[in-house]
Amino acid sequence: MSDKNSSSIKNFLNDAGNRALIFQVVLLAVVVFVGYYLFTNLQANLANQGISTGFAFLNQPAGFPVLIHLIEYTEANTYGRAFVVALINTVVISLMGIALATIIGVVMGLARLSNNWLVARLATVYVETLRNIPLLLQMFFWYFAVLATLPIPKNSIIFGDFFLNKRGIYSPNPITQDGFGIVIAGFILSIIASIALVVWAKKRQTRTGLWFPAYWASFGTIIGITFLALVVSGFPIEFDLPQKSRFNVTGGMVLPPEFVAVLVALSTYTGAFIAEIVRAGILSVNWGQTEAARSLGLKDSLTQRLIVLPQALRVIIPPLTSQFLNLAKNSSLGAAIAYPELVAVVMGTTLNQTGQAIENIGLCMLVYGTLSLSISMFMNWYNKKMSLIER
Amino acid sequence: MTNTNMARAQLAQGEEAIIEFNDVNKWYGDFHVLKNINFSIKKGERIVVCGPSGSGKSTMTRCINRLEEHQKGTILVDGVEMNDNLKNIEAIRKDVGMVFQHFNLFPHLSILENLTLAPIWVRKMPKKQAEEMAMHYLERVKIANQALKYPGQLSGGQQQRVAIARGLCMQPRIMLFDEPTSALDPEMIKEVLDVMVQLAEEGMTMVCVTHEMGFAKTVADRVVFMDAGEIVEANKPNEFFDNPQHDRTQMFLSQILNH
Amino acid sequence: MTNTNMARAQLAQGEEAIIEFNDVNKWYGDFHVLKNINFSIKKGERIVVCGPSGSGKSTMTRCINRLEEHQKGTILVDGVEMNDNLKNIEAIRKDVGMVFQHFNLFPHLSILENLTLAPIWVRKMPKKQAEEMAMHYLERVKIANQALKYPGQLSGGQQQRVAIARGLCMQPRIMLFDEPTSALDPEMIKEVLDVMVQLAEEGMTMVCVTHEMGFAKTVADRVVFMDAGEIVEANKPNEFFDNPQHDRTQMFLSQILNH
Amino acid sequence: MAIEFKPSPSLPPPVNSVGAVAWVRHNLLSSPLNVFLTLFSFYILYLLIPPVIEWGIVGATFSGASKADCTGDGACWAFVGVYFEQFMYGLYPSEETWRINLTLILLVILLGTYAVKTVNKLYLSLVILVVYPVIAYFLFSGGVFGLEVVETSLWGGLFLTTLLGVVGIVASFPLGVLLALGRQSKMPIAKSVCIVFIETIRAVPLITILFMASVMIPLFLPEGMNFNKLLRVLIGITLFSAAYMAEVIRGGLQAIPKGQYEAADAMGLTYWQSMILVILPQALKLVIPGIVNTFIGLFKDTTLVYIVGMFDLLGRIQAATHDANWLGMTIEGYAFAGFIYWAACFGMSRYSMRIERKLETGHKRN
Amino acid sequence: ATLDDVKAKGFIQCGVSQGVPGFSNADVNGNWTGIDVDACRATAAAIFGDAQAVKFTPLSAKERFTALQSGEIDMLSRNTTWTYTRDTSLGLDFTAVNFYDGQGFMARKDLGVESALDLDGATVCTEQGTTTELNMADFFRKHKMNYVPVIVQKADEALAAYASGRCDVFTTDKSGLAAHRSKLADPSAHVILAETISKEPLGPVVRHGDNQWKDIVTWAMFVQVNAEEMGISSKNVAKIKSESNDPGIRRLLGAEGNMGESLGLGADWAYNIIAEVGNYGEVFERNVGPNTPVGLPRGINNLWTEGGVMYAPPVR
Ligand SMILES: Nc1ncnc2c1ncn2[C@@H]1O[C@H](COP(=O)(O)OP(=O)(O)OP(=O)(O)O)[C@@H](O)[C@H]1O
Ligand SMILES: Nc1ncnc2c1ncn2[C@@H]1O[C@H](COP(=O)(O)OP(=O)(O)OP(=O)(O)O)[C@@H](O)[C@H]1O
Ligand SMILES: [Mg+2]
Ligand SMILES: [Mg+2]
Repeated sequence: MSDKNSSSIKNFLNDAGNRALIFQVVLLAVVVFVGYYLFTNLQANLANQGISTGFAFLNQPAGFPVLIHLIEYTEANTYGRAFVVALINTVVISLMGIALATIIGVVMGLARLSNNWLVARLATVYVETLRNIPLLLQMFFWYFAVLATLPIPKNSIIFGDFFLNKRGIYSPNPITQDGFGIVIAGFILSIIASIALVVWAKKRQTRTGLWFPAYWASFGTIIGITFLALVVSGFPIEFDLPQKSRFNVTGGMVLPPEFVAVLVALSTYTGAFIAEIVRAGILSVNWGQTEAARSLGLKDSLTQRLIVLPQALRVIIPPLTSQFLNLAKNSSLGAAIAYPELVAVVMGTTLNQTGQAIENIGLCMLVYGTLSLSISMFMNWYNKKMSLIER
Repeated sequence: MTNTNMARAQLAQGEEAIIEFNDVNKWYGDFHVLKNINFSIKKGERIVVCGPSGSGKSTMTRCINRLEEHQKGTILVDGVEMNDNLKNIEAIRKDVGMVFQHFNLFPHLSILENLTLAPIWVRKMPKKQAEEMAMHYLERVKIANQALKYPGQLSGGQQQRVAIARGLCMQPRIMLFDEPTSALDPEMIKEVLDVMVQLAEEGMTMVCVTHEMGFAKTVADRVVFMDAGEIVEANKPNEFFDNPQHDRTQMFLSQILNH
Repeated sequence: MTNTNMARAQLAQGEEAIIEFNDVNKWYGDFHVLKNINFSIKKGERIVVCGPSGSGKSTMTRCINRLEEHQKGTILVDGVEMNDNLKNIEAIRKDVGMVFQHFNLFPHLSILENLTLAPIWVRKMPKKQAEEMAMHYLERVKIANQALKYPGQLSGGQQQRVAIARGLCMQPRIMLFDEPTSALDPEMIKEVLDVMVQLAEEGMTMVCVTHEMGFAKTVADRVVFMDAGEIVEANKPNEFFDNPQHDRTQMFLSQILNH
Repeated sequence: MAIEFKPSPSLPPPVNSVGAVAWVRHNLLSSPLNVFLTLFSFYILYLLIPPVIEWGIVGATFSGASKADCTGDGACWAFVGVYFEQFMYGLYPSEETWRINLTLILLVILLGTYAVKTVNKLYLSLVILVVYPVIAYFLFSGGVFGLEVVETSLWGGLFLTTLLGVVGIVASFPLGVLLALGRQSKMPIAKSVCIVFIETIRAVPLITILFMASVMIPLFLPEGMNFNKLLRVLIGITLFSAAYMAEVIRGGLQAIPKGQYEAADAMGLTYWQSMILVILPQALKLVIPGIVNTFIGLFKDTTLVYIVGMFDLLGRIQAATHDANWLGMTIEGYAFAGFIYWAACFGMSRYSMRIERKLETGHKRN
Repeated sequence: ATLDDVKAKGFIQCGVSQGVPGFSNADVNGNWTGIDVDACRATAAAIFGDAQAVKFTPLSAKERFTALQSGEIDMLSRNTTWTYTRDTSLGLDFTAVNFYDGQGFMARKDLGVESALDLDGATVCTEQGTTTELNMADFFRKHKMNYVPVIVQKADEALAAYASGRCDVFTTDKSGLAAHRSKLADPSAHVILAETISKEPLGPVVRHGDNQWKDIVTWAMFVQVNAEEMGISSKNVAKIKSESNDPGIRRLLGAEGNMGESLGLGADWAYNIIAEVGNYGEVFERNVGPNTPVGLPRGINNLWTEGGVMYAPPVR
């Protein structure tokens, strides 16, 4: 519908749509201008001072070591590879932290609701203490407290081929030999078998009404068949055993204390937040639901599993997502206790050697942005799935 | 005759009692909510419980399937004593269906799943058979066509009927109703009462807390009137309405019938 | 005579039309919610709108003060066309009071503040004067003594009366009521209708969506019946009730009067 | 003929259902699992509590002027005693610290006047939000009324921590409101700008933002143009918490029923009038707990400024542990820092719970 | 230009470390001292005739270069090693060397290590973002030795990790090793190994492209070395200025001509440096010399005439 007097500017300005349009155009112009202004200044400043730009440095040798690398890495590798190593470290600690924090959070959240007074109180103390102390301090605590209580390598605590000392937990490192293919085949077979088992169990329930502990059974199947394959192929694995050497334990696989401390700090800290979310979620499920389930004769464990938790999840998931994001971002504090994650390697060492702040910080932000986005996309998908079932 | 004596008299008459309250007392903290309840219900009997708000009607009903614990006296359901023994409680709960005032349907499950949940998990019934049975009861309450919807998509009256069907799916020997119509509008009340009347006519043991006096008059074998945690009066409906023994009952009836 | 023609006939009669719908069409997405509405309301007229749920009554009413936008046709209120022009909309909203079904009182403001908000900020009235006027209208609806309470502290009927007073405080020339009594219990319905009848008697232009047929009979100049986004019939109350032209209207009336 | 009904007297519950015995039975020993959990909990308490008490209280030294005064059996709190002033005020000249104290007292007095019924709350809020910060600024930095100038680089300790936290939250608040409104708006460009801003900021760690603020901003400005580092860090923190605040406030806005918007529209209020008079007061009230949570998070996060070379409480404590006379006091220092942060955050979270409870009744009343 | 900015501000903004005793460290009252601090003070004395006209920005190793690049600070004097890459690609210029250092190792005595070449398989703690990290890597690679690097964000936490037994050795510049050792609970239980595995010429840094400013910072340092060589100290500088007949000395102290002009400074720029800050020997003795807690021998940092490598171009 056009206004008959739209020729007059006043009318034009009074039109709601036009006003919004003008405002938005101005806003866009401001944003673009500010962006352009900053960018040109940056270019001028960088050129003035002869600071190198671009990502060419990623192909140059890094020259520094990285303590924890899940892919092959030596000082002779490039900055690019160091970046990937750090990226993997960040992703690994984030995902493991998320898994562990979720477990801790759920356990503590349930503990806070326990009808054992003492347990509930202890869980409250746990939550209130860890939530209210800066994470950095907690990282220091875990790192230095872990180190303080462990023995020096000479006096390692030894369980068979496992060593525990200030340098970490050492375990045998499996190295595959010829014939390992059989084991892999056996493993795949066992997975197929266990899927079949689950399907069969479901069918049988539909026919006879009897439940079969299919998940435990398939777990057993997988272990059993794989083990059988191992025996048949004559154990085609050799273990690189850790051994005491002059300073350290060498060989084997090692879990360094930095990793343990960061993981523990991140997951206990975030776990405290998750505990509160879980508690609120469970409390949000009407008590009537529990009563109804009970009066149908469901056991308390089944009541929780079939009735309360599925409903609580709806309330839990959105804030849980934020906590996951926080955990991923907080992993950047690992730099303070020698965990070589992204901030340590890229914003720390690489930036210091190349002096290219813009590129390095840009890389970091990009990674964190992508990681956050992936986590929230996954959680949104999961959330949608849960709410679809409901309605 | 004190109330207690009178109630006991009822007990003496009962043969084949399926529910027995013996000197049951219950406290919430310091608050004495059930006082010396002595009462027994015969197999197939239909009991309507009424009384002012807060008199302990819900509490008494919920003691029957031990949603509440009592602290003194004994409750026997089908000859089994209700105590801390989990096995007993589970066994009894299988035999006792309950319909709540607020339905308490499981919102995350479809109507059919709401109904088959207990038969499959508790009675270990084959899924197929459970579903057939569920459809049977849904037809009984005339909403078989809604089986695949979710509770949030049904009207109040429909939901309440699902709740009744859910209770029936356990094929219980006793049904407990706690004010099953008070959250509904008049039209829906009628729907639900119709279903209950039908059930009653089939001879199921029923305990029903309600203030629908029409229902009480039509189907109840006995009407129990409670106040302040005690059973004040329990009698056949016509006796109860026409000739209440206690002044308390009279007062209550005058209020409720004038409404 | 088709509905459209008939409604147009009404338009032809009107002199001094204060609200005019010309071929108004509105869609929600793909859903055609108002279809070719042609209708005009004279100054001082009192219109009751009724019709089945979802027929577009609220939508039509809300188009009058442009809480909803229409996509085709023109709506003239007091000679001003309702379009994107903000000045026009603001001007019209000053002249049109609205009372919502759910009251929509501002819970964080006291009753008095609820009433004076618009006069002070929109009409730029001195606070003192606004308060005097507010008290005047509160007296009109007989709750002047509640002026300093908060909405949450009033009963439903009282809240609805505050909502009416709030609408009046703008001293509007037109009042819109969207099912002002449907959230209330019978006792409160009476309170609110009494107030509305009084207002009607003072000659304010009123558009009222309601199913209170008693009210329609007593005060309406015309009754409009809508279905599926169309005006099916619009007529004087006695004609409308005693001699409905359309079979759709007849069916609807039979339902509503039997209830 | 009717029998009179006298309710039987209420009896006290049986002993085994109330009192200590029942409490223990019910709360600690109600099932085998519970018995196990109880014993396990006692064991954990046994492991934790005695050593902490032994170290922190029994064996600790509370006063002294040097490390030699500490017995070494437990914590050496004398260290905290000697450095207390630095921990509180940083390097702020000690003869000038009265200025910080005065500012604080002034705030307490101003907040106290909220309780006085006759005071106009609106004007008081204006004074606190507009006049007070100006006064505080001049008191802190000096340079007027003969007050000695105190460089911001000397500001530190708990004072700096609090300053960062308070300014961050107060300044981020209006920005958060704008962002939240923008994100809710129907204008596509405005909306996308807000979303991009909020989501970008929320996706990156605070450290990177602080790093940008503390050392990189000048690269983006024309040569020679620069401003105070503290100010830049404050801007970084403000932008960071504004993004979080915006999401909290958006939650509140979404919780307001549509009818409120419509009623405001129907009365002829303009967009800003209806926001300020009707919607925001309700929305903000709803999200006070969320706002307090953001504040707690921010307060803890300010520890990160130590990574960019500012000496907040934690930074000062770390610096103090470098003192050649007090080497080896790291644990005491960190324990002290932990305690201060814990006390502040715990206090805030309790306070927010109280507000929550108070509002709950308020909500029902309204 | 930086000089104009600095003159306009009235002080120099100088980036220093967050606390390395003897190099730059703030005491309880916030007064900064140390060799690196004195480099800034000398520059200030040259420009303003006031060694106090400096403001200090404590920086971590990570931020230091970015802070200088961005103009956050006017000069960086933070025991920073002069290396090829840093000089050429960071947009920075090194000026002069105020301390010749070299990287070394510290190990627990009971480990029985005598030489750095015994360290095969050792775990090594160090601070992140420094040349130390790289030298360490080069050293172990060169000698084909294995090692485990524990690289901590800040020196203090690195030392704490070493102290708690996480590492066998701690590595950093030798000047720092002594200071760090003194922080340990039982300093005598640790040895500093004899080897020096790298060259670490430390000195002030300025932004690339402002040659006048670079000259000022450079020559402020050279003046101090020349003064020591000529036997001029803060104690006798006034006397020498009025009494000396040596034309070289007279030119330097501004008693004759105006040497400062070409730097954009006053005639008494060098005089002020020596009077307020002292000659290089004084600076060394005052901050890190054998009589200070840091207790470093003069060693390689002695004048070339005394067997060291301190050699400054002549002022003429
Ligand atoms: N969990 C509880 N703790 C303490 N008191 C309770 C609890 N549950 C119920 N009560 C009290 O016990 C009394 C009886 O409650 P009950 O629900 O049995 O009453 P009712 O007869 O069902 O009333 P209504 O008709 O209102 O449902 C009431 O006074 C109630 O306040
Ligand atoms: N925002 C919307 N988006 C899409 N469809 C809508 C929207 N609002 C209303 N509708 C649909 O438009 C139709 C008319 O709605 P309206 O509220 O005007 O009906 P009504 O006559 O007032 O009904 P009732 O008596 O139930 O209030 C309904 O079918 C409704 O589902
Ligand atoms: Mg009840
Ligand atoms: Mg409507």
